Amino acid sequence: MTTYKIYWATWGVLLLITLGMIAAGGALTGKLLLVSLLLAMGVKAALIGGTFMHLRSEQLSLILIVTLGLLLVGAILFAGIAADAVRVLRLSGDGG
Amino acid sequence: MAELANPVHQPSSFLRRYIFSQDHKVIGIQYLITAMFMGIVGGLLAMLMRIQLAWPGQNMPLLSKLFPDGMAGGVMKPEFYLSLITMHGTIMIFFVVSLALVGGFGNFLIPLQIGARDMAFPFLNMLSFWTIVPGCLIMMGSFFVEGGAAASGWTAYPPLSAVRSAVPGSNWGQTWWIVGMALFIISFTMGGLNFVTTILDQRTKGMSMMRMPLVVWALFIASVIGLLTFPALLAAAILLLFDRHFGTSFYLPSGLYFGNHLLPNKGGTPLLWQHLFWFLGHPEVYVLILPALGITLDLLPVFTRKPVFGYRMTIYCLYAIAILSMIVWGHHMYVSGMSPYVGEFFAIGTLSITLPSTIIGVNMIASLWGGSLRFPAPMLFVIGVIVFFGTGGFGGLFLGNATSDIQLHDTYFVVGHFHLMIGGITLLAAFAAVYYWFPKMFGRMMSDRLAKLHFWLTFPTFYALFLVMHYQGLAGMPRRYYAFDKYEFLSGMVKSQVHISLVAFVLGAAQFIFLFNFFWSIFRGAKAEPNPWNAATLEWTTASPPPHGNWGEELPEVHRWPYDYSVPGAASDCTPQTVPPGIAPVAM
Amino acid sequence: MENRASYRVAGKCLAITVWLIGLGVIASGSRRWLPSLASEHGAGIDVMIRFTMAAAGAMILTGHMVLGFFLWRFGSQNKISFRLASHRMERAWSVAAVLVMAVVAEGGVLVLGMPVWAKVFASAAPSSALTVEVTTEQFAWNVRYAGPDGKFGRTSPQLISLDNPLGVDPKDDSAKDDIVDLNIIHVVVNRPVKVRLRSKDVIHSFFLPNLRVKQDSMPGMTIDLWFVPNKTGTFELACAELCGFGHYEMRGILIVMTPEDFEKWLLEKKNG
Amino acid sequence: MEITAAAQPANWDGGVSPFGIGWSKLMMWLFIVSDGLVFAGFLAIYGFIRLASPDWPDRSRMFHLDFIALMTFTLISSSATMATAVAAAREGNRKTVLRFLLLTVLGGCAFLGMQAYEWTGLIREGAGLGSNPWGAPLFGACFFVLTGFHGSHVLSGVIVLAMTAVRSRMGMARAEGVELAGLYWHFVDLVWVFIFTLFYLI
Repeated sequence: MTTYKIYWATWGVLLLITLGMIAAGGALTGKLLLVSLLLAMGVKAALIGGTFMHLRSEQLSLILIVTLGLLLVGAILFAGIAADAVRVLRLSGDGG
Repeated sequence: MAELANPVHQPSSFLRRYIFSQDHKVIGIQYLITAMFMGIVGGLLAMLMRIQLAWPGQNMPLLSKLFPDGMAGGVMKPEFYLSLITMHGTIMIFFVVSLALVGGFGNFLIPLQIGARDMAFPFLNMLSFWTIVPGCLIMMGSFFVEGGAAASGWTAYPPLSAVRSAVPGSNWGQTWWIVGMALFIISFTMGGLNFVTTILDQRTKGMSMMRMPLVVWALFIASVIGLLTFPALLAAAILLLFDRHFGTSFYLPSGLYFGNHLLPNKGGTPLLWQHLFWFLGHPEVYVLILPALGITLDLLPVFTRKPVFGYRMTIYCLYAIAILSMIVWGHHMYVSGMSPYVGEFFAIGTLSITLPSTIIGVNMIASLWGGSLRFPAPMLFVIGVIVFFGTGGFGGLFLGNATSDIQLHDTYFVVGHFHLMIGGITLLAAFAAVYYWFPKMFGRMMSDRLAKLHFWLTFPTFYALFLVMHYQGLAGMPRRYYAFDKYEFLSGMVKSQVHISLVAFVLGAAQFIFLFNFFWSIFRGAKAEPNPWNAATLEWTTASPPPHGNWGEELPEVHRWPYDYSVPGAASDCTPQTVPPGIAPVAM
Repeated sequence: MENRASYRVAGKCLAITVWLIGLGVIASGSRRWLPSLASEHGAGIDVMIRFTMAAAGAMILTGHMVLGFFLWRFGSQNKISFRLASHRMERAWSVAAVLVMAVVAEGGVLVLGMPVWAKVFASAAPSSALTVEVTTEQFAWNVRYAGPDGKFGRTSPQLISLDNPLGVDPKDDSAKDDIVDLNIIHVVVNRPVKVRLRSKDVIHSFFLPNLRVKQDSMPGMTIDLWFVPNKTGTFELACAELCGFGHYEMRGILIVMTPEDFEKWLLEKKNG
Repeated sequence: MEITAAAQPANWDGGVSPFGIGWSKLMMWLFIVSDGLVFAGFLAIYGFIRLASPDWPDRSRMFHLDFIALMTFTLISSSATMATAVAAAREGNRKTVLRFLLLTVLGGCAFLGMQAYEWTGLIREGAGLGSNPWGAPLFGACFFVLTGFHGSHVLSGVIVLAMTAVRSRMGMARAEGVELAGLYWHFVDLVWVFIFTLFYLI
């Protein structure tokens, strides 16, 4: 069972973070809540990707392909359309 | 780590050898022939459109028999014309050019040019072909659905595509269109996965990345772009399907009034679809044009007997185009209500993509400098590609720049520009590739005389036809119009529609010369030896057509880059990649 | 494969064709294709298009001349006269090409394009503008003027009916003096026009070729655009975004009048 | 999404494969990037709709978050059992592999059950694809599309894991097959981390 300890340790940390995120929902508000939740989400994603999926023990080029491929393209897509979402809201209805 | 690979056993039954074959060469040829068939379908749709545009009100009794509901009473109905536009665009972009270049030559060439026995996952590769075939059937079948084929353009902007009563084609035809597109995306993803994994993982000994031919580089970058951007359209198409059938309103705002009743939808906006569609749309056109540029740059050294100009620069430009192509999609939406500040960002981004494209253009022309040029059929078409790139490319300057796009958006200028680029360059490069690799595919040569006739009937007509469209666009002629007799400001340009249609019929007829030449030469063409063009890349070191495992017992070992032509001190003016450095100095 | 004579002829034919294409593009490109100009900001757009035509024409011409020369000169060589460019030369040629294109393309955008784009799209209409609300529907342009009180009546989609195409709320008092018209827009010469573009069903596009104006009307949004017509006369209004089977016949008219005629027309319309 | 582990032997003899892993694992990672980007597309759409709608219901009041936490807990635990199964497969003791594979399948089914329970609860409250009683018109559509597509991936993951379990029971599954199924399952859990945070909490 010793070799599996790393997975169950990660499992424990993930649960703590999840409970922390829900608790944060009540305690913090506004921008601080948003940032802390995003950070916690990033840590959980890194944990799952790193230890469970053994991404940590892969070559750097593969890590870059996976992380950049997913995060960068998703971020570009959202950044490109976010400005228009606000504009649609502002100009909806009789607006102008 | 890899024991000497014994050649995979040859499947015996006819079914597994030709129909459900897992051999990348057979799959490549299957893709190519499917692309040719769909090319005929797409071309006929274009001919119908040209007939309508040249003689709008004319009564065509013959055609009304062929299309009873679309052309009832001999005169084409506007909604049938819109179905023709939509399906001509969709079929040509996704089911002809993508199939011929990425599917056909990608499958046939990649393992042969990097020294692999087959694709990494042959079963998935076969599955990708057999996913596209139902896609083609569904696209063609959508003409016979109630209301006709989809009629909201190949861009399928909602609410025209989302509201079932907006145009007859959006009743059922649009759903079939979405299903056909979803099948295409799944097939392209399966193919793309195979290409990228094979290129990264299955190269033979000595074939480093910087020794790969430019065709393989272009297909690699095109597959990467496709893998990264197609999912956005898959998500958007699924939501369009939900909007059309399950009552959601992702793209439908409140207050839509159709056929004098108010739709209950609330909350969405069509701008969301435009963003997601064009996030794929623009990279998709690079997925189509990069393999064509790769083929051109790979064929130039063979017919000039000298290395390509700027091998490294071209590879850096392919990377630059791949990255830039994902941040420029907004130039399709300058006047669509998108925020003008975002428009400025996209204008600057779009015109920065002209820089790597210019470098590739200069490399193509400079590769001719000082060479000893020969002009068999493939070289004619390669020169055609350079001319199209040299003219069509500059259309992008007008449309990428937001200010001039105000006047030229959605006019025939756009139609002329993209036909020269992803229509012309891909078509000529595909013809060059077929004439060049036909001996490797079937072991016979295609007739050079027919090829010359085909070239001199295709190149000038295609060029003249779509150059005139640029001027129609400058005159303000809007796109996707069923007829032009309603506007005075266009009265001067109506005559040009007739000229264009006549030229288009010549162009259409010329393609049957190619088809005859292709199928006739499979059985009757002159026997070809393994290396008819005396080229240096790996596929010419094996028999033609290559055996099942591409090479016999021993995989070739690569010692030099693919363009060692006229190496000083070498015996012949072409030194294949497998020649060890001892015999002729490796000039890299 | 080695019939040298036919290659020499093919090389020369190709070279001539390429030269002819180059000259043909320049000759046909230099004619006047753009519709006659009738708006202030249109001049900026025309300058941008003409600059790009000239620059692209120059590059197309040089490209084709060089390509034709290479085909002519090296078509008949049976031994190569130049083999491998050094990396330095490759980089030099690439940098040269990039510099020329950067000046033409990016330079054109930043120097000529952006000021016009900022004025047309990114700036609000001047207060002296005549406000016209254009609501597009499948295959017609509903035009509405605010009338003397200067305010548009409230509209709601529920009230849309055959005789009330815009769904104007009758109880709203500022709606009483609104003037509604179909497919014809009356504006005053040299006075800014602010168009409030809306759509009832699908995406259309408000396209005035002579005034270099084009803006898609997005259902669910009210998009403002403004321009200054500087020539009197009637100009055609076309739809430039696929909107259904009537897309090709959605013709409207923009009548640019002198201020007096406009006042006369307004009076006639109000009590006519 | 049937992953055949017994694929063609890697005939790479060009020295070390660039990423030091076999082609099947490389292809699995590329598939994960491509499938992940479909979810990135959905989340970008969800973000667009959030920004474009004037108000957005307060999820902590309408969802009982402890139940959602239990769902997340189940999925993370099944991810941990999956990782153990993969490690056991690499060591070769088939009994542990089988036991943890079945535990993972159980976790997946439990997650799907809870998801179905939550869906029926919301549908009974009147939420549907076209409308929902909490204000923002597209809230229901976003919820059902996001969780529906994630659910479909969990279902396909459970099917793949069940087949891998059967194959390892019959001694046919190689360590690489279990590892690929594990990669897919962890990917499904990774997507849930994003959906859980972006949809339920922010």
